[in-house]
Amino acid sequence: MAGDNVWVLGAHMTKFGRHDDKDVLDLAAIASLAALADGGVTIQDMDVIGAGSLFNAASGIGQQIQKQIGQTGIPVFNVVNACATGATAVRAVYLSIKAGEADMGLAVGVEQMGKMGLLGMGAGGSGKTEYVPSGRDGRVMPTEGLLGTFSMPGVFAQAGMQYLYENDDVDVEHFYKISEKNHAHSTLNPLSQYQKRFSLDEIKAAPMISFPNTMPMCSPNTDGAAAVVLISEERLRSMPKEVQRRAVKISASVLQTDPWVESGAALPDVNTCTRNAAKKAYEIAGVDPQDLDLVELHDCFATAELLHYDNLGLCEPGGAGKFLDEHGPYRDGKIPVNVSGGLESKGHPIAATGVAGVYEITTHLRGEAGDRQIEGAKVGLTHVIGLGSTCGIHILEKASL
Amino acid sequence: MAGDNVWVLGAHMTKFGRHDDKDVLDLAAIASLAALADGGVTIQDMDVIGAGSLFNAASGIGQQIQKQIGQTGIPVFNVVNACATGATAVRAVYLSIKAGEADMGLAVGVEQMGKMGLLGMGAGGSGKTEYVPSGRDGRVMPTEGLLGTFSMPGVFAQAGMQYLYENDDVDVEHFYKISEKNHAHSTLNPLSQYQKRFSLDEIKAAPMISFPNTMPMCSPNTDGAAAVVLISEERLRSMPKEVQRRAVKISASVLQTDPWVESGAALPDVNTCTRNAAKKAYEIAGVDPQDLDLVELHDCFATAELLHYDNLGLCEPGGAGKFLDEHGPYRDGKIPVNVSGGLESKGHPIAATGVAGVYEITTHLRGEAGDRQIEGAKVGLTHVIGLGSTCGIHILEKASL
Amino acid sequence: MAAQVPLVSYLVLDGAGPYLSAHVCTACGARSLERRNACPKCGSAAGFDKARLADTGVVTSFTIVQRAAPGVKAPFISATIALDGGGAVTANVVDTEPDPEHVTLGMPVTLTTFVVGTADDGAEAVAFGYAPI
Amino acid sequence: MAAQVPLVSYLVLDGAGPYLSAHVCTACGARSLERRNACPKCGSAAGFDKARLADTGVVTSFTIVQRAAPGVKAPFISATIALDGGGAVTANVVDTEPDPEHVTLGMPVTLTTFVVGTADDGAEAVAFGYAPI
Ligand SMILES: [Zn+2]
Ligand SMILES: [Zn+2]
Repeated sequence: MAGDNVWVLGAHMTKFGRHDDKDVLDLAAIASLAALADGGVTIQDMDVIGAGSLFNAASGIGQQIQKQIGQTGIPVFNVVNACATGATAVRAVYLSIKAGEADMGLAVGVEQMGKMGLLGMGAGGSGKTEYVPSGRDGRVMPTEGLLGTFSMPGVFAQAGMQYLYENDDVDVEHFYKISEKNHAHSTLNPLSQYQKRFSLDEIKAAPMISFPNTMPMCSPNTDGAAAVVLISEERLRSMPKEVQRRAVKISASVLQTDPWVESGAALPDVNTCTRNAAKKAYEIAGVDPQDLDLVELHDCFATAELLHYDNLGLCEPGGAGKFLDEHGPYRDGKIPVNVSGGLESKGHPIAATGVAGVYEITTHLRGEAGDRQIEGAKVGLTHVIGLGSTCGIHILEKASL
Repeated sequence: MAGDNVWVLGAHMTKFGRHDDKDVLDLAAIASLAALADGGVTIQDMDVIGAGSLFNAASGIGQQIQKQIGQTGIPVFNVVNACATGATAVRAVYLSIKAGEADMGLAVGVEQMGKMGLLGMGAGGSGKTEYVPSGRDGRVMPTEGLLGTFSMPGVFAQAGMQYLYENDDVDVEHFYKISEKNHAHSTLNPLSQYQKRFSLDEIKAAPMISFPNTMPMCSPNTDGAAAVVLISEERLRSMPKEVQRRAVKISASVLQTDPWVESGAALPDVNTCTRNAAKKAYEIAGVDPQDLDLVELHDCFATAELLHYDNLGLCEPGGAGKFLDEHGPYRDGKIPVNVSGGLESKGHPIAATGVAGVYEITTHLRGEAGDRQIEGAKVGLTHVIGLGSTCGIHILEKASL
Repeated sequence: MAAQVPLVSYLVLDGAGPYLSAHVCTACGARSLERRNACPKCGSAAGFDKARLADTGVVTSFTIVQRAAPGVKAPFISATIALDGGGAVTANVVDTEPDPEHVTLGMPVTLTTFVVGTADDGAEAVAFGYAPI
Repeated sequence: MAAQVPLVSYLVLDGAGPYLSAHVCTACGARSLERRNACPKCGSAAGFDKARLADTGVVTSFTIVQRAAPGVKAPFISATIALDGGGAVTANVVDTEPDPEHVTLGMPVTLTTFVVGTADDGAEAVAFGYAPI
């Protein structure tokens, strides 16, 4: 591996939720300026920007942010990878440092979704009066609802049900428990969009979106931004001691797509890419899953979280239900998962999510997470999945230079 | 600088033009498969993909391409940087190799624009019956045409006219001459969308788009794709001799955005970022502009090309008109510019353009450019500009291992 | 009788149909329902044969969509079916109630077709789904 | 008389208007017409003062748009003006013919305003442009 280690120097996330009085650049600028200030640096110190905003994908969001926080002429990588966009922005900066082209860089993800409909539900459309095949499948009209669903709630519901099909000792009750856990966790996180506890009965009785996921089991539409400043180890050595002390080491930064599996075209495979990314990340970091003090994983829907206990090796193969029953992923359990409240409570501003995961782990490793602090946390992992599919994993460690 | 040198192993571009019988994935797959074959490798050899398609920016074009050419699970960076998107895709792969994370990677840019209107002309809109300020400038209705123009033909026309304002011995006749030159060059390039010579009088008499740019002085809407395979020097050493012989060295790969200038918000500054990127590229490569055997620069409009003679240091400061008058940028001149026909003739499928520039230079350095070959070419430069603004520059060299 | 067109091109209606037809990579045998430029499994661009997939299979995953996109009728059952003899497809489970008592993991199902619209020229669009056996 | 609203917020119509108003960085003095979160020149988030820009300047660049986007009236002259005393803005050159005989590089111009639309409530939207001096 060429180059230097890379560290997180500064980090910030806005409160996730509704920000009707702000535009997408306000959110990005607030997170960016605060992450710079948090690291004790300025935009003039940055050598590169990695930026993402899925719903502004074509717009050059990074250059727009420069015009709000300082237009210094540095390279900008605008990246897109569905729900892994934020993790990809972090990696663009990480790679620039690893390649020796940058000493420091800013990664920022932002989204404003407050007024949008349910996630991933494109308008169906109808009224076609002529049948002309189009696209790779030769469809003569939109197929959503006619040939099953490819909406996000549907796909992740099916992904969860597939786990039930393939494994024993796990049933839909486990999905409700996950949602109960994450909403309970959220009550300690002031940055979370919702900070409200739900009982198991309330979760089951809530409006059904796509069986088995009810409303509180789905991530809401969210406005928000998150930003991190990364720095090379060599450059970090020249920073003041009090800045060094709060820096957090990136022990692994991994991005993997989904390799071919026979059923992958029928149901997007979010498992294999996570397994491959996790394996690689653990190898690079020299970390075992059992070493992890906390995990922020991609619970865009409650059904998804269950899979990833297994995919990330937090439990025995097939043992995700047991891991949950034995209290493993609770904040006082063996490997606390989504102590932020998870995407179900915290919110899921698509491109901000991957950066916010790095923020959350960093904050715990610094011992600055307030009421939700996992005491003595030394190693954390953050995971995102974008359908298509891409998995991004970062392992962070509290370390000394 | 960390890491290894990076080389171009394989390259391909589709014919640019109209491809109504294909979809955007056909074009990308054709270019990608051919670039792999050109390098004597397969998708299984690739460690990373960098992909771009401005008009499919949110769609995860790289993962869609994987499903057409091989879904091997490798990281994908979908990137967006306006007309510099293709160069950014190349750089994402370049950085992955430099960082030691990849031995080989595929960069691909693709666009299908055949049925679209004039470049960068968003619908104006009207019919608002209530005046509510919105956006950063508090506009109460679309301002295009009321407060000048921010259309691409208009912006690049104004950028050219600014050069005339700031320099002596240059006038609008020079813009017509540039278009005449590039269309003449295009007659030798079978991959060019148009291969038709225009006289100066024909160019002047053509329909005016945005003074002084007439129709043949504007890049057309184009379908097309280009792909390159990059490889680390270490890995290249293990390749067969006949493959090594055709490989081309990337002596510099640079991306810069536009630093603040007072007039930058009024008229996007495409000059300073090009000057900064060129300076950095020449330094990294240890190359002087006078060493260049050919240049492919971003003549999205004829007015743009003139500026870049100066910005890229091909002429004395302020001497772009003189450089042209002295026959400098013609294919038999001192520094041939846009011997491919340039974007005015070759076409400008936005995200493909930056990759196609690398293809064009590579093809000349290999001595495989057929009728348009610049004999004995050893060093070439390719340049793109995306409004916003981002400049990407690659310097390539014929070299031995 | 009105002309019938398949909703998607891998549904074959003429001759021995209805059945699903897959593109099978001549190099490695991987099946794809959609058109591909090369093989997503092995990367070969050598080409594809066509193969008829089985009409029967089992439900390996499902959801019941209660809240759908505008213009999409809900509720409906979306399921992924592992076809006997290989291949997988996502489609609606039909001819049963859309509730978790009537659709279950591992349930055997068989191909069926139904009309989903009529064009101005009278052509009928035909979709496929799976019914419990 | 109908209420008037400026086309953009940096056009001031009330009081001593019409004139253009810039946000001036308190740290470095850089001028921006649009709202910014921090200074694009120096990065300071210390804040902005407001400053009135000069009404006069010179044309440093122009184009004559003959083929415009749907809904946009052509031809029109778009020009970038370097304002006396500093600041730059792009706007239409008005009160002259849209041809290269009537608009020239270095031409001195002065601010003018004109109505570009009327809302249902009778409010008039007022744009600015520059006329030859
Ligand atoms: Zn195959
Ligand atoms: Zn300032």
